[in-house]
Amino acid sequence: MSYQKSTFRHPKLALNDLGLTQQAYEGPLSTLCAGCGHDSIGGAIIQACHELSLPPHRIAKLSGIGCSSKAPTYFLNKAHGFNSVHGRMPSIATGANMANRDLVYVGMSGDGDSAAIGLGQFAHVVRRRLNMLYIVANNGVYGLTKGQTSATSDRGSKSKGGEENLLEGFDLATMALQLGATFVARSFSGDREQLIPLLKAALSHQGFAFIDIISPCVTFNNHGGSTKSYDYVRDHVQTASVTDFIPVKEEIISACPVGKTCRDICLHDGSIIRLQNVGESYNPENRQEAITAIEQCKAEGEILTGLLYLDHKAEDLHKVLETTSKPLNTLAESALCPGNDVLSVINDSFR
Amino acid sequence: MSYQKSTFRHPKLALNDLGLTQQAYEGPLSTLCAGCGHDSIGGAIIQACHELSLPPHRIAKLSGIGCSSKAPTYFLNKAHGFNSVHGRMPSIATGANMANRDLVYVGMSGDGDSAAIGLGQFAHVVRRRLNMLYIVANNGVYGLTKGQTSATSDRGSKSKGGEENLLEGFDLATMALQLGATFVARSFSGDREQLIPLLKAALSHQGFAFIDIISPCVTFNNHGGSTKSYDYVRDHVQTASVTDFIPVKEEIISACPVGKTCRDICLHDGSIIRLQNVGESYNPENRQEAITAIEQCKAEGEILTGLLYLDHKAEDLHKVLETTSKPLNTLAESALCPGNDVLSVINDSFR
Amino acid sequence: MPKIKSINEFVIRFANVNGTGSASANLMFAKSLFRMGIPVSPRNIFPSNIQGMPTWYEVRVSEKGYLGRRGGGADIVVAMNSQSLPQDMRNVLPGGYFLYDSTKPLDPQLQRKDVNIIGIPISEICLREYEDPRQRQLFKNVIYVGALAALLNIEFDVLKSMVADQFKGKEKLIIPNIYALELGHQAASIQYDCPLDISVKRINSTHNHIMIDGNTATGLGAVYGGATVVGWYPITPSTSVVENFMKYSQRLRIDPATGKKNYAAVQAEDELAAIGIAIGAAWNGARAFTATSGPGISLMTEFLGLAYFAEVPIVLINVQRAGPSTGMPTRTQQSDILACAYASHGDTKHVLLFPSSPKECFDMTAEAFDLAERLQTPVILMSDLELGMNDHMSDELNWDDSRRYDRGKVLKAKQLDKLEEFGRYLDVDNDGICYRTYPGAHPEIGAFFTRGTSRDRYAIYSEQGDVYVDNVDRLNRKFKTASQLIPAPEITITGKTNKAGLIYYGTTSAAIQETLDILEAKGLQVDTLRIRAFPFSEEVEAFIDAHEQLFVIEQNRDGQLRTLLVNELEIHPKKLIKVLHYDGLPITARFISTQVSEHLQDSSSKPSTKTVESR
Amino acid sequence: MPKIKSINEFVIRFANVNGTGSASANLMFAKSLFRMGIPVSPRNIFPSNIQGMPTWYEVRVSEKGYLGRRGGGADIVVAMNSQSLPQDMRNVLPGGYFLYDSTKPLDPQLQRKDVNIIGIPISEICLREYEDPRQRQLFKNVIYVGALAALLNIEFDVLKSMVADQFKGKEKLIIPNIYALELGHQAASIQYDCPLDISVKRINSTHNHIMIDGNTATGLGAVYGGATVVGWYPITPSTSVVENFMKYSQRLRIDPATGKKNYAAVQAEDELAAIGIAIGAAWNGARAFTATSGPGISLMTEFLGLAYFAEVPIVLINVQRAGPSTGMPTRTQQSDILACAYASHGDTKHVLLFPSSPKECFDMTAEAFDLAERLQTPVILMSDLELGMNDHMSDELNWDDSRRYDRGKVLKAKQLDKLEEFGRYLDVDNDGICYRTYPGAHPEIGAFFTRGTSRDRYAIYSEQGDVYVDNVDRLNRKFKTASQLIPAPEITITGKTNKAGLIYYGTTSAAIQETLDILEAKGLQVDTLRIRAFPFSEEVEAFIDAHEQLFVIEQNRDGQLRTLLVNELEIHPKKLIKVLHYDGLPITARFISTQVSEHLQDSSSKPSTKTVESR
Ligand SMILES: Cc1ncc(C[n+]2csc(CCOP(=O)(O)OP(=O)(O)O)c2C)c(N)n1
Ligand SMILES: Cc1ncc(C[n+]2csc(CCOP(=O)(O)OP(=O)(O)O)c2C)c(N)n1
Ligand code: SF4
Ligand code: SF4
Ligand SMILES: [Mg+2]
Ligand SMILES: [Mg+2]
Repeated sequence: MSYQKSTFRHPKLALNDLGLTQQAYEGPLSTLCAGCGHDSIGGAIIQACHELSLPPHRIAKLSGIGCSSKAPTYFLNKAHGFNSVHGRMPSIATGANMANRDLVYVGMSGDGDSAAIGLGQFAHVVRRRLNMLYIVANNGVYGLTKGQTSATSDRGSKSKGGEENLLEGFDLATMALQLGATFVARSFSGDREQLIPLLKAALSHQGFAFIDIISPCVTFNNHGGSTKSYDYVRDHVQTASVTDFIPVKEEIISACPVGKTCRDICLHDGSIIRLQNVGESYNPENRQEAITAIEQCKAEGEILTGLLYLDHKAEDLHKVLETTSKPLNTLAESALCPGNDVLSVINDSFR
Repeated sequence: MSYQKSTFRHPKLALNDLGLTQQAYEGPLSTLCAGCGHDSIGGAIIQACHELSLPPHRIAKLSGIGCSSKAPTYFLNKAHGFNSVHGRMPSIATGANMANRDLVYVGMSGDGDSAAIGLGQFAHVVRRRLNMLYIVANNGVYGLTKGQTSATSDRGSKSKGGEENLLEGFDLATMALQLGATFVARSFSGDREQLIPLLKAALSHQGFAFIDIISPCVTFNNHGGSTKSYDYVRDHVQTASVTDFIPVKEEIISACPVGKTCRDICLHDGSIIRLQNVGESYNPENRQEAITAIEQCKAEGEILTGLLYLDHKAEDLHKVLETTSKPLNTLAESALCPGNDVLSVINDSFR
Repeated sequence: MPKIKSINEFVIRFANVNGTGSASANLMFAKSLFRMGIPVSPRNIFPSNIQGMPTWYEVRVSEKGYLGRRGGGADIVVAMNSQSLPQDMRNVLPGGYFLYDSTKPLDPQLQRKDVNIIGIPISEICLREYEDPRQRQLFKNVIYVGALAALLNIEFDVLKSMVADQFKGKEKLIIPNIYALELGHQAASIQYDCPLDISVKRINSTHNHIMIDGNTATGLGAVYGGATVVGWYPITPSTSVVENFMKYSQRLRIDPATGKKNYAAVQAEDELAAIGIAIGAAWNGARAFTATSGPGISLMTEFLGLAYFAEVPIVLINVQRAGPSTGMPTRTQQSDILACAYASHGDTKHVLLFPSSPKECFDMTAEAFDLAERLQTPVILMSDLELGMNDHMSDELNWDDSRRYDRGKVLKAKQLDKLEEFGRYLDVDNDGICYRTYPGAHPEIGAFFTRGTSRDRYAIYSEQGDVYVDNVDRLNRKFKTASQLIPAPEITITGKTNKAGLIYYGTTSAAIQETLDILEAKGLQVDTLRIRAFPFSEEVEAFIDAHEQLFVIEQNRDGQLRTLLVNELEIHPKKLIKVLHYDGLPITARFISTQVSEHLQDSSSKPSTKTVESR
Repeated sequence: MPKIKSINEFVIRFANVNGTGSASANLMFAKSLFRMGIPVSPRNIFPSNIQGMPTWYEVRVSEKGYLGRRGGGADIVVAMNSQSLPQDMRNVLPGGYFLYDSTKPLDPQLQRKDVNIIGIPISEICLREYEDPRQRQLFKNVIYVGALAALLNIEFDVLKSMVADQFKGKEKLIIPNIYALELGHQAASIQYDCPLDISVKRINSTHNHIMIDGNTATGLGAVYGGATVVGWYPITPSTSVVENFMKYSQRLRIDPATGKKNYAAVQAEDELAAIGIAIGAAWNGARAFTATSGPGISLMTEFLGLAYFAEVPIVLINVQRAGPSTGMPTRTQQSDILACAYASHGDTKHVLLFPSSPKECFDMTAEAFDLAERLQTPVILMSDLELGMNDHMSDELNWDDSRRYDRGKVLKAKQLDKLEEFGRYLDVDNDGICYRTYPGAHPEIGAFFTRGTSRDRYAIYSEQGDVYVDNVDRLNRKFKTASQLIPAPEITITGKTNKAGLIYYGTTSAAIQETLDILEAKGLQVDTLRIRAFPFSEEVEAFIDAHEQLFVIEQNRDGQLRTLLVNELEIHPKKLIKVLHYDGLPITARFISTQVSEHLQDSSSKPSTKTVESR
């Protein structure tokens, strides 16, 4: 697996194809609580981007408001970032992507940010099929405002004060599936081995990629009774399929382990997502089955993680809108302004 | 079926249990376009409320902005109405219901109002399990602003100008199901026979009831190529189950027609929803199956209508919040104000 | 029976049912006069509803060039809506004309002795001539235009050319339409002595002008101004701004090699997303805008604050409508001035532009992009329904091909290469405006975090009081700079030693010349100041200082621009007399002149030298 | 070595790491002085972050009752955060004290000659005394409080009683906490000559007072004011308003028969929904409110316009924070004045209340419900972070049991029975306020459609200009009525023939007595006007008229209340001098007096009679 490979290579010092060490992908010291899941996600993003050899300055980091939305400050220091307003990252991402289709867009949001105030924007950016990676660092609470229950909190989960949540929790992965996302995964901030290849695959996906990452809040939602604590998640995680991401240039050496079935999905650029089924066979190319599998797992009190769905023939909004292949922000005045001769013809149509 | 029965009784003149004619449930002349589906829905609501003998003034009509949201002006003249702002009816309904749990809340919205600007509020009122009937008069366009494509417009449907919609349409019934609605139906404004018993059942349901009613816009979305035109819908409608609503006081005389299977679901107050399956047996008490059935139908280019899901043991928000059974707006000052003695004890806790 | 006599100086009002296709016939009427060289100003007074409700179309014909709404009744009423007949009859001025469909006799109760009734059996003609019920309905409108051609002496050739132009591409429709015009013409000619005492005559006063609505001009301004990204959500009366941007972009912004689009128009899920899209795009170096009205402005409030504080250059088109909340969505007002100038919580201020004609909609929209990028802040174009949705006689649009977009202070890779240190919020030039970079510009230098929180000069998050003050004081400095860059006011000085001045903006302009003439007739001279932007430039202050008494004419209840003047220029409020019109219809010269002259005559002893027609 | 000498008059500042439990120890310190009868004002200066960042807690101790922030350095710094040591050392005034954890020696570079260093080996003591690392961390805080008790002469019994009260219900914790206090006390007593030259002494100046934060008082005010429905969304610094409402309601609003709740608190998905819930509930006859801050206000803008225009009585609590956009969420300002007064597009105005103490938060919140229902319009309570989140010495809360809620003009079934005709917007009493009905009240009469569109007096939709004007003019009449019902300003007149006045509001109040004393010492007398509400009542106008020069003291950059004064009362702006403080920390008497005296001394020749301590 990519992650393991990197470990062998001493990732912090190893140079990637761009000749950059992992440090080139890091950010300043985090001000999040020690042990916060969000920082692990940040770490995984750093490693994934490094391993993919993405030029750091060609990434744009976008977020809303919350501890999770602060997290992008602490990775990819050479990338521009936009910490916008609460729940509205998707519209910022849409505009940014329209302006320059050539950057890689990483949106990082929280469960409050995306499932409460931002639910409408979340649903509509999925519908618009924006080419981006949308991460929700899902801790079931509002961290930054000190621990109120969020809309992704599971029914029956207990707050730090001991109150039981009596409302159904929103499952953002299911919603994304329902609304037409072309890459949907769930993971756990504590499981780097699973997370990093998923991030790499998602970053390589040309279309809307969503990862719901359970990311425990050590300060407000890591107690017994919470279904988003480290312990609970570790104990209840199920894996749909183990994923390995093989970049286009790498030789396919990681043979399928004995006794397991493997399946390769080829992405647009020739890189490959290798799926290794666990237990029952899971087909991540069937949307409806994915939803059913999530629901079934949930009914058994388990959390289904891994790559849940992938449509590798995804189209993105630029395709729908038929925009030119050049980034709009690079178009010269001559391509934009029709000039006065045209205007006099237009004048004539108004006489 | 109720609707037919009423016809025999000359519904406009017949007195209901309250001694009211149907006129007591009507409103002023509509200013919507002649033939607009929304007016048929209004007509069906009038008849359903009359047949249920709901006291008209004990109903509250709530809406957002749009032709659909104007429609409540034209029915139930004796009910208070609140035509609020675009997409925010659900929060108004929540507050209203919290203030007085004893009224019957009918929310009427449009697809623009609920699936675009109001999607977040829609999802969250479902999650909150508000005891109300939420109707979306779904025409796939923004009627009042003259015909822009809405988010429920089906992929491939053509606008009046001939442009094809390339984005996936939101299915609000599926979303409602997913998010935990306890009564979900779909119908067609042109099918009063189906609609009226559904409305009666929904009005009797103690919990969140959602009906997505396809309601053609004759002015902007009734052309060939539209999947929300009268013709298209008539040709592509599939019925999950034919529903009859039998109020608690009525003798159960409508026997199951020969050759059909029937199933009775008893509501909290003893009234009965009688389901008559059409073709394959359909079980409207299984959420996941309902979603699958909708999707299957859609895959075949058909529209599944009828009662899609019912949880007759629904709980509502008052239950969750453990509010008193008396309407909060009737509580006397003595029940609300703890008085000065208590305040001096409180003062002491701050020394 | 009195008869109004007038050539080229009257008001005609069409009463129709909406959704019946009358709009294009009425426009054909107005435009044919325009093509005869006569200044006209048509106004559509329509309901917030799609079909079946009363709607009016009022055309002011004025050789003198008085193109503001006249107010009062109409000289001619074309009463095609049986629902509104009584009201329409009341609307005719004594001595005026009432044209109705005489297929059904006129209710005797409606008759008025002082009105000339003209009955043309329009429905009957249609019933006779057409089989198809749709045609019967549609051609009714053309027939009354034909009748008016005879009655008012409109050149028939002009009408025919109008039809030919209107149906370019659908040539089959030309003959039937001309035939319908002829039917009306004939019917009127046979029954009545044509022309009437009110009529039109070719002159030469529309040369170098076009008839265009403000929203079309605004949409074109965005195309010419180089906008590439628009996020939008439909709302009356702003919708057609974006529709026109898209329409012209589809023609003028196609990459010739690939046929792909050199722009992206995203229909958002609501106004919050619409402005978010514009902000995201502008942050990323594209020229981006959104357009909205009333409720949309309120919903954009939070994001406007972000754009102000994070210094993202967007253009917001506000086509104002009437009233708080949903109000009267199909009526006009200038009542979002305060809401826009100070939009959002905290100490926030925005740059506003006030166009008064379609030409200015075009120019100012294009300029708004320059200003926004130069100032790195939102610029809001304050149009209104009257300007945006009605056709106006306007100067031709014009683009100086030698002009270049001002993209403001942006450091590109090469410049960054030479830089020792980059600080996003360093006020290098001491004008409050700092240097920005586009995402992805340079691998090593120039990246920063854009945020709505307080931050230091290097864009690093900060909760230090002095850092905060430093930043917001610089934003104030930038606002000062803005007052030097924005369009200058338009000032006219009569030269007489007059101490009074009129201050106005936007669509009030259409009524000003007429106002001045009425006042002049009363022996009153006033200077004028047309404000074209906020913050106010020094000229505005100087004008106010130079006058003793100023009338601030606005189309809102609360005197919102006056609040800005008083507050930002430290002017004694008592010096600024409110002249406020806010019933949702455009302001009239009659209203303004009455208000102003009452004040001036109260405070002056000069007797009036002439009387004013009060028609 | 100079030593500051003072009894009961000093500032002590605690430097901690947030998330380490220091807040309750610091509060224990402050409250123990309060219990000794000494006026104190603690202020928490915390980051927008949960754990691990520097946070400060500053306590002003003032026998004179100067409870505004003093500004400048501190007399004593308790430096418990190794990250911020240099900054904390700089903060000590010459002759002041620096208490640190001497387990690790102080970096010699940090040493200052003019500061008295007090080292207590706190970590060492903890290491010795406790096994559990969590205890080691927690008791550190208690130990320094114990040390301070010795150093400053705090009565140990008072501290013990504090501990007992704090752990009521968790009695097991009492002994260990007292033990920790003793550890600190002992360590200090052994090492240092106690008490220091700075110390405290029991007096009797806190009688009949409580120590409470504004948000708790506001939450209680909503309980006492009869609120039954709250829609809310968390945002700093308003969150604890609703938390307190819920906390007290859980105790005081339980139906005794069933154990069910006589209130409903709905955590909404965002601020738009939160205020929508309040509006829906208020429409339906419940007293309802919401609470928010900065960005939430912006998001509520559209709904505020609806509530104004549809005339729905809601209460909105705005606990203001600093800056535009996200700004500085954990700092204080008074910068939403304009955003709230004129919130929403169109001609919209809102009633504002300005509390200045917890007691007033309680009173005004309860009164806000009366006002909202009487006026049928939103009432916005303009609190701020300084008031809302800090504990203040406040008059006791008090409720007059004979008082009755004013539910305003509501027609119940019986009254409707007698009515011939019901018109929702008939201004029967000519005060702009009409009679409403609750949904479901009567089977036949009184039902109407509430809407944000223009409508006639019978609530019927209308697009008529005169109907619109009639309605919005009535709303203006209502606003006039409001100015007579709202809380009167607080005025003090020195009686001397002084022509200057200070105008202030909200939390600026805490600094006023001290300001006056400083000015007095300089020979300057001024009258004062504390504004308590908007629209302004006649007294406000009269006060301004009666003075030549007025200082409007505000905690924002743009002089927002001054804008309202100038605009609504037609006052010459030049008469109102801006005194603006906006760095996010509470305003100080030093700042105000410096600004005011500079102005006054410029314009007067009177020499100052005394010098002011400038410490
Ligand atoms: C408009 C607005 N409302 C409320 C807030 C306050 N607020 C800040 S973060 C947050 C919730 C964050 O929750 P989540 O997105 O789950 O992020 P987490 O801190 O849990 O990572 C809220 C409500 C805000 N900043 N803006
Ligand atoms: C905040 C806001 N944005 C936009 C509008 C303009 N607007 C009025 S109705 C409408 C769409 C209505 O569509 P839908 O809900 O589908 O109703 P329909 O008219 O189709 O029944 C829009 C965008 C508005 N009134 N308020
Ligand atoms: S409060 Fe929770 S979510 Fe926020 S930084 Fe701390 S652990 Fe992470
Ligand atoms: S425009 Fe469409 S939705 Fe609106 S009233 Fe007409 S038919 Fe109905
Ligand atoms: Mg969270
Ligand atoms: Mg619709």
